[in-house]
Amino acid sequence: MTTSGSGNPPATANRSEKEKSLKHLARDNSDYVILLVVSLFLLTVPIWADYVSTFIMDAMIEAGIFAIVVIGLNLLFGYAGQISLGHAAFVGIGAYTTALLCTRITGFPTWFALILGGLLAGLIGLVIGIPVLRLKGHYLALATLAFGLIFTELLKTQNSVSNQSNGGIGGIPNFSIFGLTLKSKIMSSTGYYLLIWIIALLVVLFTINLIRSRVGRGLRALHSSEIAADTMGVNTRNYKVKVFVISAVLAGLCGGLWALSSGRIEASMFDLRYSILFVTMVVIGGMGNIWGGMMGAIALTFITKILELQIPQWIPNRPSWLADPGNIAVVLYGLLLILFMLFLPKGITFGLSRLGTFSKQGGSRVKDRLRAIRYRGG
Amino acid sequence: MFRKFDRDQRITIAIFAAIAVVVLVLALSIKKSAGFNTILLGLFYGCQYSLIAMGLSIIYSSTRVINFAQGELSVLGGAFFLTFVQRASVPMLLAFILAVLVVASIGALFERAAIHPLKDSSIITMIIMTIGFSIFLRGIIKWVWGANALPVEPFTHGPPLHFLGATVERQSIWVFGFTFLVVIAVYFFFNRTLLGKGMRAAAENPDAANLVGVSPSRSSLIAWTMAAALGAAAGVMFAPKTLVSWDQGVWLGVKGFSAAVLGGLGNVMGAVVGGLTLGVLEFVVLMFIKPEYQNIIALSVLIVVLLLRPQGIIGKTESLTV
Amino acid sequence: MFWKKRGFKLFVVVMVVTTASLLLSAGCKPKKASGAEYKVGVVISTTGPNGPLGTPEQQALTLYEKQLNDNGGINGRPIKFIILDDASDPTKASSAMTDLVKSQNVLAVIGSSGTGTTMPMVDIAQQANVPLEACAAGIKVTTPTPGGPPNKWVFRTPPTDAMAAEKVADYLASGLKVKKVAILYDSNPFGSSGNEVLKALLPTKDMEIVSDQSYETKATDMTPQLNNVKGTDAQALIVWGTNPAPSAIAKNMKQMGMTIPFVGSHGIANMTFVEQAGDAANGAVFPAGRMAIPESIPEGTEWRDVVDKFRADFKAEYGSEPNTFAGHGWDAGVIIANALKISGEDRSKLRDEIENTKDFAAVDGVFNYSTKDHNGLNADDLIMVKVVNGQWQWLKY
Amino acid sequence: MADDIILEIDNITKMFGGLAALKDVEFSVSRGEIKAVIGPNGAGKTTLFDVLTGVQRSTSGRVFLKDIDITRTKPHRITELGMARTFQTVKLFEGMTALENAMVGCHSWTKRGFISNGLVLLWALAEERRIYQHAFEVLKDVGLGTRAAELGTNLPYGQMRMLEMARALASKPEILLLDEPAAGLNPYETGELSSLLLKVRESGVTILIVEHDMGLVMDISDEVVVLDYGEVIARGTPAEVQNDPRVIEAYLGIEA
Repeated sequence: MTTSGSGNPPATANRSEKEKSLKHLARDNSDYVILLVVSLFLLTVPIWADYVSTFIMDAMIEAGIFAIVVIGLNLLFGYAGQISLGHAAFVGIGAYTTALLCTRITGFPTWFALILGGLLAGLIGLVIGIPVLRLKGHYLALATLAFGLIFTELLKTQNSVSNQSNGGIGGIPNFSIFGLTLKSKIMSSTGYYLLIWIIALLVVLFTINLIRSRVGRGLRALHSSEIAADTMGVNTRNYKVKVFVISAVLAGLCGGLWALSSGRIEASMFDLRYSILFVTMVVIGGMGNIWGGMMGAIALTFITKILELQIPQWIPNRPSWLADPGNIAVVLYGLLLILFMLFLPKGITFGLSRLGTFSKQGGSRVKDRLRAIRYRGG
Repeated sequence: MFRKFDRDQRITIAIFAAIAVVVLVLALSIKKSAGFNTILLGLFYGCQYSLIAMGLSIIYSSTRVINFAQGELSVLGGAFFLTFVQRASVPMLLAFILAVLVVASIGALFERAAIHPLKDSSIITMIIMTIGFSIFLRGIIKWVWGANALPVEPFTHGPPLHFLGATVERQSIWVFGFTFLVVIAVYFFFNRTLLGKGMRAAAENPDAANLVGVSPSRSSLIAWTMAAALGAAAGVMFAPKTLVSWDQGVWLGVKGFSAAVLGGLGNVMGAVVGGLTLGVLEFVVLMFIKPEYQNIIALSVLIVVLLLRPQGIIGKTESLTV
Repeated sequence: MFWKKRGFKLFVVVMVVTTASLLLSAGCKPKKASGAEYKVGVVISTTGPNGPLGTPEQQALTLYEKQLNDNGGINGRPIKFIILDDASDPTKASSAMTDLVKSQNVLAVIGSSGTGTTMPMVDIAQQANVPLEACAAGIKVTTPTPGGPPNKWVFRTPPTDAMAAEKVADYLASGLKVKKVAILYDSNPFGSSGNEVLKALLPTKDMEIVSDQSYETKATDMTPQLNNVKGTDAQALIVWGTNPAPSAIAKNMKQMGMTIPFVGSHGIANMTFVEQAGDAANGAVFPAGRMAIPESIPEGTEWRDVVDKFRADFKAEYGSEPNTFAGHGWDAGVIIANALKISGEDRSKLRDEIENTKDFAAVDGVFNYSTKDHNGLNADDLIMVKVVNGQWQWLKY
Repeated sequence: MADDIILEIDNITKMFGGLAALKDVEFSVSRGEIKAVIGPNGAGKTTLFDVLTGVQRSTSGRVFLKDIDITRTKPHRITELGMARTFQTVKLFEGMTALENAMVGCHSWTKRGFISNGLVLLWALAEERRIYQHAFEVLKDVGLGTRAAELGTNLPYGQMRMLEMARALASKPEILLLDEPAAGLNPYETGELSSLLLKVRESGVTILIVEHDMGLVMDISDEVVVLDYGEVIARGTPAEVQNDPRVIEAYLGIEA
């Protein structure tokens, strides 16, 4: 947890230092500072990115879209300790709601469609969540998995809605608000980049607030021991459902943005592969780490893009084993998931953020790992 | 496994059996021989689901882990069989055994490398672990065996057999026979052999594990090896029918989950019942509703059973949801 | 003093990761088109479900690039195909084309292999004003609204689904002379759109559809559906889908001793079908480009010469006969190169030149693009092919 | 008399499969007293606590807290009604500091939800401040003021127990259920504990305590209930209970 629990002052220190450390403990604003710096940094990207490579902006747009859903999932996995293997479906619900509203009803305000998409996803999240979250662990995983698969299967069969037989729903208008309309991604990435990352950063802000608050503590408590949390007055059922709904809303939002920015949606954009990709992003970014979702989304999007789009351009005629670089990404992710679970269960964000301190606290790497493994005993 | 059901179970089984009978009678009466044919087909694929589900249940009962890579292990079995037969032109039976052995050892390896070290970590960790394994295998299979579906020779050639107006491929005779043998063998293992009984006892009561002389570590290793072997066997037997393709694993796994949950996760013999049921159900749906809805139905079954009766049709009533 | 805290380290991490990725991507900074080579983007499905289509297309294009550049290229300037794989995934196709158009600023784009993957590329072509030479058969690719005007920037080399359906219908009517047919179609986009076309078309040739069933794309046994067909008095079975399912259907029919003709779609016009179905494939009939059977093309015509040369070269290069998909890829390359000769490095000029392609003999047929027609071919450029002991034969009727 | 009864246990029976962990347990706790429940291991003491706090459901019988029937009430609701507990096996929240652990305890009397906290609305901030201050006060009370910044799970065992108590106290309970608070404490710590308990009682909190440490029980409790095999076999002042033959018999061989 980056919120607090970090600095452990030596037990021998004197009282006044304690008080200081407590102040720091209660109002540790480092996260806000990082958020500020990161935001400023991200805002500068459009200025220089295209001089390095135009692919950066497009990758960042995708990363931003995914970041939104992954941050939500991180709340669910990392803080509430509940798993979902079907969140791509909520992305889909958001996307189709937005797309249908904007294409079937001419002149429907896109920003409103976006919000409605998020809300509908949340509503369905509530309906699904109430019964399903009664289940635990594997049963929950299976139920959400099935839910996600059913969604895509339905899309394939319900042609009247999804228009699958003609390549999905096309001609989705670009995002527009207060009379100003964004240029389509292909013409200029900047518009969507800003829109998406502003939303993503607001979502991060929201999560930071949440995690540092009473609610955040409740969630972490419930993750650690459901019975203890409940007897301490945390309404665990209620909390689980609420987090599930929030993650669904964020997923819906992400879907809406994806639909608007790509102009065309079809079923395969919301199938199991993406649900799994999101899980991978959460895990590699760092479960239960505010920055994990964002980091995971950015890192994996770039790895994928570089392997799928850039390698083939750098090396036009490749040896047979490198014929399909996109597949290497798949193998890599599988391997990473296993290795991270074994050695870095808290994800890169945690791992990297600790690198600096390893030298100081000798062998703390090992200790951390042991502790981490013990923690996951819960 | 089976034996003395409590009242609740008997009722469920009765209802369940009743529905089954009605459906079958319906199918047979409406579609006559075609109906019979369809049901045979359902049972045929049911065998595949059963074998996969058995693997899942064995692993679950002894390690409380769901192996999301079970489908991929199965595909891997088919792929190795294909290679042995076509590239190395090994005789069929030998190739079969080799493929199963190779995959079984892969399963064992994974258990030692990844599952054993984290045996007492959270469920999320385990789920992600096996998901990672499945992704990894999928990628490897695509890498090595390519992206196209590869045809495989059936065990024995020759025209299909006909009886009661149904057409039965020779391959399905092999499948039925073999699945039957495997099920018997597994049942025997868990009910007659000391080791198997020990594993069951250990599964039912982990504390008693060491008393019955089967350490959790050992039973976990055996479970994973057996499961991988079962998956591989299924893969090999169905390769001639379904061809071998890297992307089959996902749905195989899903059908396996549905079957296993239907029969009660961790209930090995229940998995067989679940698998056959699911197979028949799918084809009844195909016959009476619409082929596209096969998968949707299979999944809905999974969800409904999870919510209403997580312990499965013939499982004992115990609250898994707390 | 936040820099004392983990937070600051995290920030550093963010920076590190981003800069790292930048350094990585810096490698792909496009060499500003030195004027040396004409860049043409290629996005096709060399892997995934459409792999069997995309792979020969890629082979053909690589071959053409080599040949053209060995013979002095276009007006002395070499052509460069930047080939990307979309893995039969529309999202990947979209981002691949975006990247080609933006960072490589290619003059034109070829692809993709399937309709699903091509649709998003059509959107991009229309928005970014980049000529797109599609290798997909879906009618919607060039004609968004039935009977309406074609997409300004989109052309195609393969015969359309509609043409294939037309050919099949024609064969059933005048070839087999049947009155009652059964349809068995894949529930995926290819199959369901094909089914729609057929349902509209067949009655016009006074044929009755006695059974119209779908199957799940991944299904490996269609006995139940076939049993229903058996129950009817259908005189022929139309199977509209892509491999491997049709091969399973062929196998089932053989097992069930069904003797009515198996009429497939152009989606199985490659050897994969024969490999997968084995001897069950024998007797199957399906539409294919004439290049598949050179004899079907009149001797001495320019078209015949092109085809013969192409087949020879392809066999020399890859040791295997090219299938129709190889032809689609090749023609896309040829047509663009041909237009480039005149247009030079200007996307809209290039588009106009492609549209001006008239009586141009390529592998798939003699292309005639016009402002109204971006398909270039017609149903007569197709023939019906019959599988006779594992080999394709021209089915004259 | 009835009006200052805070907790009333009415014929509680709890069956596990065939055997009864609790049989017709019936007693009441009146406001401001310290009542001890003792009994040999497996007498059903912890089960009783689980039933009282809603962690487990009784097979039959009812429980009243301040004359409200809480037999079927959810644990968190019971805590809100003013009954908090500690656990026999320490259940501190992993990865949380001592202070945060105590702050979780404040859940029962705070109410700001996801939205207001996510948007840091003013009232949410105000509430956070209240939580922080109260939790820190409670920590000081149990003598952990200087340890507030440490991970709860890193504290020495004795202090973990104290922290659990602090966490329970932070919920401003009217009655506190302590499950073997002295287990694993050294004599000195036990002494501190008993004085702390008395202090808590002074502050008007009723205490129901399950304890093995007879010394502690005898020192602080006003009344003792003896459980054996899930049945109340004796009740009364410590002195009375000590000389009750059945109690001695029950303890013989177990803790002679």
